[in-house]
Amino acid sequence: MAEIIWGLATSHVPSIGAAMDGKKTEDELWKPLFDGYGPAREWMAQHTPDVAVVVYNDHANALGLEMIPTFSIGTADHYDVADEGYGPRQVPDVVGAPDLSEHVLVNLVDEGFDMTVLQELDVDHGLTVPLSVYTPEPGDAWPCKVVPILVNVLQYPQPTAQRCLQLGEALGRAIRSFPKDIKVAVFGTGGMSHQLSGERAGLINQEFDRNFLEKIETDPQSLAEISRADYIKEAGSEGIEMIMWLIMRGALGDNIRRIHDTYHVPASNTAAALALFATDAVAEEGSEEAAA
Amino acid sequence: MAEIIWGLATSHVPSIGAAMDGKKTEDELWKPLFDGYGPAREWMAQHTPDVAVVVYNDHANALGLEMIPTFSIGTADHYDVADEGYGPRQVPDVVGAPDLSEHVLVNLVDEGFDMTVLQELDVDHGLTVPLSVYTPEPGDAWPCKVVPILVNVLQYPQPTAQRCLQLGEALGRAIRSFPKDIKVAVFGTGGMSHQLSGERAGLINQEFDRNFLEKIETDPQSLAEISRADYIKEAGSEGIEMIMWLIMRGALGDNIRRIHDTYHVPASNTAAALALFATDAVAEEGSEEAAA
Amino acid sequence: MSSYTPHIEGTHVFDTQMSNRGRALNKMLYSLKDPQNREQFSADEAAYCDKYLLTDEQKQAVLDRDWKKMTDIGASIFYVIKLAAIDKKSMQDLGGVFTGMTTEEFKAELKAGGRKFG
Amino acid sequence: MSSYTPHIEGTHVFDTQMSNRGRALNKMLYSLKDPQNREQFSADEAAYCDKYLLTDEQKQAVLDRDWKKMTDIGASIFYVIKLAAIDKKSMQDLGGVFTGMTTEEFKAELKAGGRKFG
Ligand SMILES: [Fe+3]
Ligand SMILES: [Fe+3]
Repeated sequence: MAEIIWGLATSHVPSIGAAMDGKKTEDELWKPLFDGYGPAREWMAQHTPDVAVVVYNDHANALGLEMIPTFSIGTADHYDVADEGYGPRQVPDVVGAPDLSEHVLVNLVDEGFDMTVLQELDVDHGLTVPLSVYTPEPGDAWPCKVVPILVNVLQYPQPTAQRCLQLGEALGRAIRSFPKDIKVAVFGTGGMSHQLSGERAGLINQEFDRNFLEKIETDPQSLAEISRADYIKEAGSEGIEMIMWLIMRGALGDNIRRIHDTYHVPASNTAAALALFATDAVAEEGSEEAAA
Repeated sequence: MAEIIWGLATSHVPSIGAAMDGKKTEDELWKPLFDGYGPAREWMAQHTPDVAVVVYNDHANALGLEMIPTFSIGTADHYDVADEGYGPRQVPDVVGAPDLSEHVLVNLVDEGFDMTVLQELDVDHGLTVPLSVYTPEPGDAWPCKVVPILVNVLQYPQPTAQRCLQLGEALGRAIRSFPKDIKVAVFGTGGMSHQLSGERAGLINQEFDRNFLEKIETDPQSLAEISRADYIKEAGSEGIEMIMWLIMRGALGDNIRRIHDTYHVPASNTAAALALFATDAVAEEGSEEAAA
Repeated sequence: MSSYTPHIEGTHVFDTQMSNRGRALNKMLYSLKDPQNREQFSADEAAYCDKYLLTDEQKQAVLDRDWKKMTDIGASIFYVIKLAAIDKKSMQDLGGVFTGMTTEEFKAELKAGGRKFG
Repeated sequence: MSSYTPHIEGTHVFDTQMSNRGRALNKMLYSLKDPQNREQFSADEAAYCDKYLLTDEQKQAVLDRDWKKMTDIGASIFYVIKLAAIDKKSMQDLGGVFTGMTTEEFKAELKAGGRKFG
């Protein structure tokens, strides 16, 4: 059976990708953020998944406003990198895992999640930046296949935070029941606090972010109880993206441990963070399991 | 507050529309079906809703296969009639009820239904034929506004029948909490048994249909427990459309009464039926309430 | 327990795998809802199929009007109907093809109460 | 109790009503993800807006690069960004416009830990 080995929560700001693509990661503005990624990247490089399930949102690059799904899942074997207005990012195209996609889809629909099925999808920075956070130098190909899961965070009403956590729990059950011995990582992307337009543009709420960063490990239910209005009020109109971390968190299960985290202000107009959690499928270093 | 006054279950076969558009309703082949509609049409003409919530599926006229939502809802103020390959049906365009759409959408998402929002939608025979069944001669305009709710019945996995019934129950709660004094009718469309392709093409299962026609009033839960595989096996690969009746049924509530029904074979390649139910918001004729 | 696509003798159950397989074909068929596309298609069917990147197998099935083949290789029946409309073929004509009957025989079976199985 | 769109001072909450209102405008902005469309737009902005059936108000806001106006009348910020990209304007440039600061002032506030409210 498949197992989930780790979960990565990470911002997906386009400028993080641009900084890597433009070799600016040693610049004064960016160095603290990328230095903060170091320990997580090292650990992940030791624990490589076969498939990454990446929970993200599209930013007007693949889905128009004619049709806005609450939750959708890609079932294709290949996803092109989107042109976001400047030409596509120069990163490898994304290889899908249609067998796992189908398995997850059927299980989620059976459990009463009303998924939208995407047979075609151009993936934007919401998905490729987190892959770059995991693997800064992919060469010709990303090191794993990808199942994209998309969430409506752009148009009110977004799914409730509670529903996101529930989707994550069902996603965890679905992945673990996949009848192939593969290792899966789950990415929850977006956040942290930020607001792009309006008079409150530039909003950062470090207190809210720090609490979220802690509770995402220890008490996700408390975050699931925050209303949409409060996410928007406290974390900004785009900070509500953080509800996507709850899907990742739900999938990991109860027994997780924090490998590393980092928090940085600002990345472009947003607070940026990373938090990496190992599941109990991965033995603790130096533990008996690890020695076995 | 809004109230739901009746629910109409009806087949939406294109040829029923074509028979009306082509003035063939008195032909030997069609007369029994249209005669069967008579008493229901008379009753509905006495009980006219302000808005019809029409649960149906698109048939490759508005939604491509790139993106298949399980459940979607139109939020527009206007829906054009689709060109299904022969030019659009010569019937009025459909006027939306965006205020009710938004109210229903927010309530359903709050309750954990993962709706897809359609800001634009060309409506096909799945929606316009049921409107014609209700109002054969609309003149320049349909007699009510419309909120379209679309269901994926074309691509496996369809929502489970149980989930459809649950959606209907939530839909009923949502409509009844709408803070305007309007009357609403709910249409459940599609069916009955039929299969269009494969060696079993032409399948009709009258026993299954008759049981469904009875239980949709008296025991919808028994129909909600039928698996997708059994719907397809018993009612045909397209007969699974009947799960959409359960959404209508769920919305009506517990206390309903059957005004009329009719069953006819064949309409094109399908068994066709109509069943009309009044809710307890409509007084029984001759009852004290009616006299009040 | 998940419920993967059921296999039911004599029945197509269109699922994500079929949808992936029939992608270009369904996309071409879907385009025929536009009257201008219908004209373009009729003017040069092969060129139209090429424009939509149909595989040789898909293209041949379209040019041959091999209705059964189309549904076997991933076309959704609701997409196939758009091509039948261009040929002025009815659903009963297709039903005859799928079941190895003439249209009249197929219609007669429907009129007699439909075809029974199981 | 349903949770209709919250009203939060200084914040756009993009909802179905805004989406309906900004429909033509967002559709035009979305089209700019295609490089050929970007060229066409730049060659004749007004004609391009007309092709997408923009209202006079929407068109004027685009031609004037009135970023605040666009977001006030139903453009989603993620759609507006596509136009900013053509002008080589950064998110910080827009942030400055929205808050009545220069880009440098806006950047400085972010660098100092972001803007605080409530
Ligand atoms: Fe984002
Ligand atoms: Fe149908």
